[in-house]
Amino acid sequence: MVSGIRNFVRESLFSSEQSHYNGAVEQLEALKTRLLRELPGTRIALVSNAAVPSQGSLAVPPSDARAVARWLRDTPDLRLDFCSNVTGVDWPDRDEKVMVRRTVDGIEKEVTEVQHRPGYLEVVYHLYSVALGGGPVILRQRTSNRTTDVEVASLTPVWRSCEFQEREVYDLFGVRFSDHPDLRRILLWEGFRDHPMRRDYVPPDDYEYEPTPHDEVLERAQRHRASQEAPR
Amino acid sequence: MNPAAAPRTFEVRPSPDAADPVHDGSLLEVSLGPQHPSTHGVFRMDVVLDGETVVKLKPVFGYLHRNHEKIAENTSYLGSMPYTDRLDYFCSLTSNWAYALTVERLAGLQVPERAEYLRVITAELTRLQNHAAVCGFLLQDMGALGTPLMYAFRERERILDLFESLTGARMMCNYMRFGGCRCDTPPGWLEQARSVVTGFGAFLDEFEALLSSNEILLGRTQGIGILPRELAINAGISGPMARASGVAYDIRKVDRYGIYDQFEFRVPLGDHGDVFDRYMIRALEMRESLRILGAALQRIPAGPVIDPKAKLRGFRPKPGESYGRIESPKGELGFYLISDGGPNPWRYRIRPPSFINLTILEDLCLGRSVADAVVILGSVDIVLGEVDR
Amino acid sequence: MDAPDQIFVLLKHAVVSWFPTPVQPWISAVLSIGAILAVYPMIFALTTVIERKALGRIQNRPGPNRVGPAGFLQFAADGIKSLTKEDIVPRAADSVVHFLAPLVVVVPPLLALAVLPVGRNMVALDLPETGLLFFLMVGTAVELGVFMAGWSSHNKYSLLGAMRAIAQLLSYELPLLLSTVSVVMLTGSLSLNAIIGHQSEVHAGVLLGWNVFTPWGAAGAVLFFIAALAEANRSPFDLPEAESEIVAGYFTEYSGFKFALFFLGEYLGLFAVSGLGITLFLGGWLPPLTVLSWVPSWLWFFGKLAVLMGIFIWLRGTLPRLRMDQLMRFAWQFLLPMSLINLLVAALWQYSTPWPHLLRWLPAAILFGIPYLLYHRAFLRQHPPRTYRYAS
Amino acid sequence: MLGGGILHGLAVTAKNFVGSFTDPERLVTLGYPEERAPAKENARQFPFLVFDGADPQAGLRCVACQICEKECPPQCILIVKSKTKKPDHLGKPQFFPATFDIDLSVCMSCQICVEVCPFDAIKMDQEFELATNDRFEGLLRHRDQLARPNAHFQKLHPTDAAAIDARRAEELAKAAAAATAAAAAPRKPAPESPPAA
Repeated sequence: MVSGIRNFVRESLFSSEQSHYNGAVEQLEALKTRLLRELPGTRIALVSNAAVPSQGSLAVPPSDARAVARWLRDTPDLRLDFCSNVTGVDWPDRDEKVMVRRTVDGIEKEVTEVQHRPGYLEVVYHLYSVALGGGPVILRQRTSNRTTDVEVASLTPVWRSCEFQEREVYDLFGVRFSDHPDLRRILLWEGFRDHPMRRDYVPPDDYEYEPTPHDEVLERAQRHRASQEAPR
Repeated sequence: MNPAAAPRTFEVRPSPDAADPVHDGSLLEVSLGPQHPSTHGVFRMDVVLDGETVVKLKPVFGYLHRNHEKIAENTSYLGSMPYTDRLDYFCSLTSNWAYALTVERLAGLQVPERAEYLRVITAELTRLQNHAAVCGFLLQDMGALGTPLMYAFRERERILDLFESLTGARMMCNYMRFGGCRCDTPPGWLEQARSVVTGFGAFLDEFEALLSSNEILLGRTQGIGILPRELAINAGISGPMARASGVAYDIRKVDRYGIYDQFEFRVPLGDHGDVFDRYMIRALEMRESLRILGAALQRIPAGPVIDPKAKLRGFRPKPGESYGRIESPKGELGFYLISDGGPNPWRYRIRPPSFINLTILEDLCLGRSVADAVVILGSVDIVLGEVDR
Repeated sequence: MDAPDQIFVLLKHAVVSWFPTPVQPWISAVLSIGAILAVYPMIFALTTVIERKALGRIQNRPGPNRVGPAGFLQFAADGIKSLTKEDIVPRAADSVVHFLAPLVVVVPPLLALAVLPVGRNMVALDLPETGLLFFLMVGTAVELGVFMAGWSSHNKYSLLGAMRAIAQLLSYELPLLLSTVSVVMLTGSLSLNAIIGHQSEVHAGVLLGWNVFTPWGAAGAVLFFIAALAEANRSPFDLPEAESEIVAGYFTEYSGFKFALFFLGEYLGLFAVSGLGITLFLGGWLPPLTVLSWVPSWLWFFGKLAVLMGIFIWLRGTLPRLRMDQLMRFAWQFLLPMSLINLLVAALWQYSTPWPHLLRWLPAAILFGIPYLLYHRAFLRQHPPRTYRYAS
Repeated sequence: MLGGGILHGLAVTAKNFVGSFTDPERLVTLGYPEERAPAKENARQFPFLVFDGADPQAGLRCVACQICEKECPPQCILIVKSKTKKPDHLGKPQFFPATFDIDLSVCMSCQICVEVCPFDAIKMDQEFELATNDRFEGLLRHRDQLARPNAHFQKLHPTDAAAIDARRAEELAKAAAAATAAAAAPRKPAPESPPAA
């Protein structure tokens, strides 16, 4: 039944003739060069995507994000007027093994070295064009670290659809959006301390004690109960 | 003029000073919800009223928040499938499909043709029952005492019966798998589906006779909650709501995911973008779904329903990310997955259509009465399982 | 012949005659009051069950079918439940007013029901000069109770509900009154018995002269019943208690038996205003055809009431609710002008007695037809038929 | 005409009112405890453990491999493996669950345990009336409460059960054939036969 099986990767998602952008790697490269030409001074990096090559993305620093976004929205042959999805990703600090060329004892050779990669928070925007039927162009904004500098530019002034989604990213990841009209928590309540979608989030153990077949949950609940009862 | 260019500003919480109109009693602040008969669950609208006119409305939600995304990041890819049922609990099969589609794209899996047909059939049946129920709920919010809702539920029951005999559950179907569907149709299921689809046309005629020309309905819905086309696009509104505003954007047509390119169907568009258009677009979409279903039930081929190479356990896609979206009955339902090569997704994100469609709720309701606000909310078609996640 | 018709009257006379003459008027009054207090709440209980069952059938479900034979004892279960439920008075509420409001809602409809003739010689309180006036005056008092409930509850939904209720009840008083005026004009009496007597003349040997068989009567009846629906807060005019908007309106903060009293008051009001409609337009306890006069008169009255209830239930099962501004516009821009026109039609009818029958109907048809067409055009201008296009 | 739409609607409701007395297609309600919807073969409610033969202890198919425990999305299964072994239907010694608990208040009836089970040991029951006064112990089902005979499974899911029974019979036949072949072959020192659990 091979004939009946269809390949999803082959199908490049956009078959509209009008589409000026279909996400192919070369097109993303071209888009990047064009952006650099049209908006001089912006810093744009290409982020490739191994799994789905047609969904590579452009990393934009927060200072340039809004200009790039406006340009993408208003350029007549792109018209990315539909910001479909906004989300955060947490990349914690990690130690990575990398191969580096080093001169060891006078001989240059490849050695494995552990490098510390500082973590960052990332906000990803998926842009489509309703007018021309192209997409997705994926924009990424990154913060420089996860603790002190967590501010990126809000794209709500460009696309209204970011309003709630950026609030959600703020709520769950703790990314602050500059110039967001109404940056409040949206799913959790005001006064909630942490940002639960961060990878290092520790869930509270103050839930109701209930017997459960899983010992660790039970133990945690019992520990919590004991800690509550101890001072009294 | 781009409507989003000038960001709106409003205070988080007005301080109780004498100049505050809410404080001095000239305005009335009412919290519609979370326990309110017509907020479709545990939704809350913080409304400031001048008489009965809404002068400020802030949607408040999260009462059903369970951080589904976090749960999914700690479960295997397969383990998240039953959780997607619980997002939009009216349309579990489309949620299944969106998730399966994204994972298939991430892992480069293939879907047999029969499974594609089954996906189209179940998704369109889901659309039928969702739209019927939503039109019923809309009328319920308008005070029609449940009669249209009960008629819609009568038909919905038949579709849910189909789901039960196919997937084993009426609402939490958990039917799709990466690379196909979980099981094939039981004997006689396709005939039963055909008869349900045939009967549904008669139901639609009756439903429209009951309502579509009703003067009270026209008066209550026409010109209410007008969403301009530009704002709809800019605010990311999708699905029937966007199409009622004249946005010709149907992902079944744009992305042609699955095998939708093999079916003849039209995309109805509204010109006014008001509540009535949203209602009528849903009614018309049901008719188009019936066409798709008729063709799919006729043409469905024999064959396997799941890619034999697809693995159920120990599923580890290679590192990378993928964004997949489908046209769910509520709008664009997207899943965004980042894999780090492990058994659990590194990032699992849902783009919930009804959450994003709520962005413009305040814009639609300002200057209208409470009664309209309730009806407008009903026409947005939210399911709190999906909004709050 | 008269026995079944007059059975209750005779029964009452028999009972009264057992007592010494000085107390006889008192006994008579007590019996009449007792009958009203027993019969109408009983009808209310039955109506609630039948309404729920009928609505169920309209909605393709069986309705209550568990308590008693075919579910007909559901009202008893509901009654016991509301009696045993905790009566919650909000701390912020004005407790005295909160307590009085349900009583103020229940008593006026009972008073109004007292003046309605339910059969030949069967009227608890015969007011020969002022029957109709008394009825309308008493009926207005309900508004006070509704407002008391909404205000004293100290709840925003209640307040909104009370605001809506006052606006609605006051607005619909006017068309209600004006449509009764045409009857009074042509009968020349405010006595309800006189009005019924006026309708008893026989046309063409068989048909009785119900007011509804005349152009002004038919139009008046339609206007009257629309206004009556609004006065009784029935769907599609149930805005003061619009569940999907303001939870339960003015009785949001009522529970237990007080809630049941509101419910009772509402239905009694509906019976009263329907009874008045029957008296004014549908010939009261008169049969429609002379050959049917063997059926007891009180059966006619209650039969007509049952038919009206059925229509109200049917409407309730079909129609969505109006919005407040539409409700107001409907009262002031449609019902009020139409009932004024109806007065004119009634006057023309009165002064065209010598004309041939068909010619008498003509001015009425014109006078109603033209404004109706104008309204129709205005509606079409506001809500033109829509067509939908499809994406290419 | 103005009002025509309302009259249209009234006609529809009248039709439904009459239809709900005359047309069974319209009155779809079932009076639940007395009338029940016909059970669908695929319907799933909560899991149970299948055992062969008459003894729920000896015939239990589960070998305590703990795959379902690991795959269960809401983590409602708790399995403790036995220290000893017992023979399975082919006579091969296997572990068995000393404890097998399913917390039905957590279970979401997703059937993933059934799909991942390589031994056809856990299946979905169609019992749904689980109301109890005790939300903790009452909804925590232990191994012996979960065990149901194969006949029960055959009754609920005849198609699946027939396929599984055929496969198991085939396996048994193959094992028997292999055993006779082994018996015919020259004798090797046989391992100690494992003690039954």
